[in-house]
Amino acid sequence: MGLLNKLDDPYEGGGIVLGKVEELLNWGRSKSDWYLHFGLACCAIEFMAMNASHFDFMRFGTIPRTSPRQADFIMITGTVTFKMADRIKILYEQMAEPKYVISVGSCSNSGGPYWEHGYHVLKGIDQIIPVDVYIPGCPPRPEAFEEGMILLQKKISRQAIFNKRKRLGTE
Amino acid sequence: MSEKKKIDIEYSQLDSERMRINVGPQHPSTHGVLRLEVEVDGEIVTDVVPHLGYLHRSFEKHCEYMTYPQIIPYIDRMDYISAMNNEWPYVMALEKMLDVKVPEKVEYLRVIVAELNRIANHQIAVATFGLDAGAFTPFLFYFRDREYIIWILEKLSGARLLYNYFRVGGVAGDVYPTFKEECHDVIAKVRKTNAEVMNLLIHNNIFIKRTAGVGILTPDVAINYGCSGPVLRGSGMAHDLRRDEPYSIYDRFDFDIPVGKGEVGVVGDCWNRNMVRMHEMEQSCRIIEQALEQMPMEGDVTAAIPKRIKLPKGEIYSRAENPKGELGFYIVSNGTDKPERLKARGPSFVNLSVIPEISKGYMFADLILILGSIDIVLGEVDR
Amino acid sequence: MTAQEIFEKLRTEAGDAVIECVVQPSYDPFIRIAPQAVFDICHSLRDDELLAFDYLMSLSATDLGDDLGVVYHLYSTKWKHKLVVKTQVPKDNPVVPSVERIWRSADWHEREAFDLLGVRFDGHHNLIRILLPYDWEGHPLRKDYRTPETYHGMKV
Amino acid sequence: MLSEFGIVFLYFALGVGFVGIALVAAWLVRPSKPNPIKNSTYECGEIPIGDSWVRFNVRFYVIALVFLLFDVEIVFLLPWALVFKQLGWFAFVEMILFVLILAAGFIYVWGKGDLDWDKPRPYIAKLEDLVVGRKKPSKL
Repeated sequence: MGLLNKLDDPYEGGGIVLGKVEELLNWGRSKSDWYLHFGLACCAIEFMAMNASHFDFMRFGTIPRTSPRQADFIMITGTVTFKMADRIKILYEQMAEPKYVISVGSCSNSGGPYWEHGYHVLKGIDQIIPVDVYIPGCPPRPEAFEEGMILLQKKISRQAIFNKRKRLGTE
Repeated sequence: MSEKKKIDIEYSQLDSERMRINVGPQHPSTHGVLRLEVEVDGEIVTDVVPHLGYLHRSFEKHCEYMTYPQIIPYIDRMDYISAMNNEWPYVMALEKMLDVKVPEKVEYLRVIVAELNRIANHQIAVATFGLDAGAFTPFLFYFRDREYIIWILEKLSGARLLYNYFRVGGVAGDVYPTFKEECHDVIAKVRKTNAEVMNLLIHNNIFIKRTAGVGILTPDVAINYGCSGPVLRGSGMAHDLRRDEPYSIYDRFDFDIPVGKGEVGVVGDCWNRNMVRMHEMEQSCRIIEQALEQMPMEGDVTAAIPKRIKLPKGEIYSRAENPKGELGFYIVSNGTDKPERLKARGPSFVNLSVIPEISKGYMFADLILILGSIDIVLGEVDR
Repeated sequence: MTAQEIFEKLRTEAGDAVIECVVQPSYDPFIRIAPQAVFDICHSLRDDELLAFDYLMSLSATDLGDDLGVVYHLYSTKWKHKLVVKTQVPKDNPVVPSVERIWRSADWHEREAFDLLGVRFDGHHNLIRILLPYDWEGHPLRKDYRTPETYHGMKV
Repeated sequence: MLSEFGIVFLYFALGVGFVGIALVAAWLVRPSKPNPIKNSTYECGEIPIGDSWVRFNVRFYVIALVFLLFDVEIVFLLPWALVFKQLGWFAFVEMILFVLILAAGFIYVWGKGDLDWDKPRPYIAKLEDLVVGRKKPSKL
């Protein structure tokens, strides 16, 4: 029937997309990951402005979920204090597997303006949970949130699921 | 025949055990990281124990190591929704100690910028209060309008949220040419949206049923708890520092102090506190318009800023009317360029201490509304 | 009423518990009182018709080298006048009677003063830490405070 | 040919199969790394205080019973509603009688007050019981 004779221009009227199962899965996972809805400090207000209609964070397919059970990634928006660090550790553990972390703002990246005398401030969230994307700024502009989100989507779409050797390479 | 005793068991007499639930640090409607340990009997809240400190960033310890101008960015990060208003009492305190004469133009610019930030703060307060009651559209309306205000403040100071704009005796950036026109059309937009939200949310029957008569705070309890701002004025007490203790040039403007009159529900309930915020936005627009007319356009805003700030040995307590209430700074200086002790009295910290008193006996969902009507921000509660 | 008049008025009532009234340039005028008479003086400050200090603006604790100072900023919504009341306690047993039963807003301010500076208020119904975690050692705002190395395994 | 009940069984098997395949596929594919914190109950990031097996008020139980009662009534109504045209007047009157009996039960339950829910009893704080008395203190 000559299905494959349109191989060089796959989308021209053909409607058949060839690709690996990984790409299909990653495309689905990266374009619709839901985040755990909670804000710590000033970055949370920028995050609210980000969620509102002007910057519209939902066009990345993200929906705010209030329980870690249904969240794919967690956004640490604000200063992490020691009292809060134990809770974030619990929240991170309670999230369902393939989970990612975006650390927003210089406070959660490295302690930010409170690194020198902040006796109660954790100097960087990566001391307790593995972080995938860091967003600099204090507070970062909403455009920086979008760049962080795109970086996370790129990272998810590059992950290999079945091929063990490739997974170790790109992880 | 023995008289048949009518057994009428009132449900509340059947004692049922009480459950303790954590409305914990990660919760969509605690406006930040606040933990309320709630004791619940079925659906009725019997006791609330707030636990704070999840955002304690050791602000007062930093003040002992930073010089006076370096502290201003940390003060922004206390109440990060109205950063401009935060800086004002601190800067006024230093100017009073150094008795620096602030030029006219700077005074007017400070009033305009602080009132713009008050509108932005009330917009977030009413928006999140609507979210707590389940109305999502006012959130989108108000955040769209808040962007217009943010752009003006960004053109002035360079930052969207934490401005670091006030200096001792002046302000950081001068006015850009189209400042007046943009302020006027932002005020027009704010008034239009307020009118829309007035009948969309405030006089909406469901909203009234949910908020009227909930979380009643009587004036004398409010004063004893040290409440201030819309929480105190919602209970019918017309205490506003801009009128009772006019600082800067507030005595030149005529504006009135909205007070909870109880058109709907009881004076001192969630609805009236929210209504006071709606009226205050209108009053702030009036102040901005008067300030824009009287503002002298010439003069350099950074003229009176002293090069080296070294406070004489002494103490001062200065306070100003923040959108959330009365923000006060107690500065103890020992003659060097670093304060020996700086205590910040945040309005949210004090207003929050009323929650256990006014949320007993209500349904669990009303507790979330009461917390939303108090309008706290955790940076100021935990400092 | 100015601080001096209030001082005279209190002096006649409370006798020598009211130590002195300091009015200096670049200082808010304040009254210094003995720590053990805090509750009675504050009670009369609030209930007296002429003074009517029904609004405690802020209660702060300060580290004065070998003493711990407690500062009360009072305001009267009726007469619209302000007053600063100070008291000092030695560092080794910093005990001040609690005014929580007079102004309810003192409840959290006292817990914070205890939390950050270690001033103990006796008569307070639950004097525990308010800002720092409940198992934190030391009081951070003291001048001689050394921050701990780790907390729950996390580096400070 | 399949009997009547054969078709019902086929329909039933199709339903179970459809759900079963979806669940088993998900169970096979999804990553599973259980650990004690993940299995603990989620309470806003806190370790839950006390447990939720407390003695609830009895009204929750009564409401469940009343719901069950009227749910069973609907189960009887459904097949009748499909074919009541062919059954004629007698079945119609019989079913109306059945509904009326249950309506009498409903009125009884309503009258007895089992349906009205727990009204909030707001406690408005009064200053007298919060702070030391307001009377002027005796001479110090």
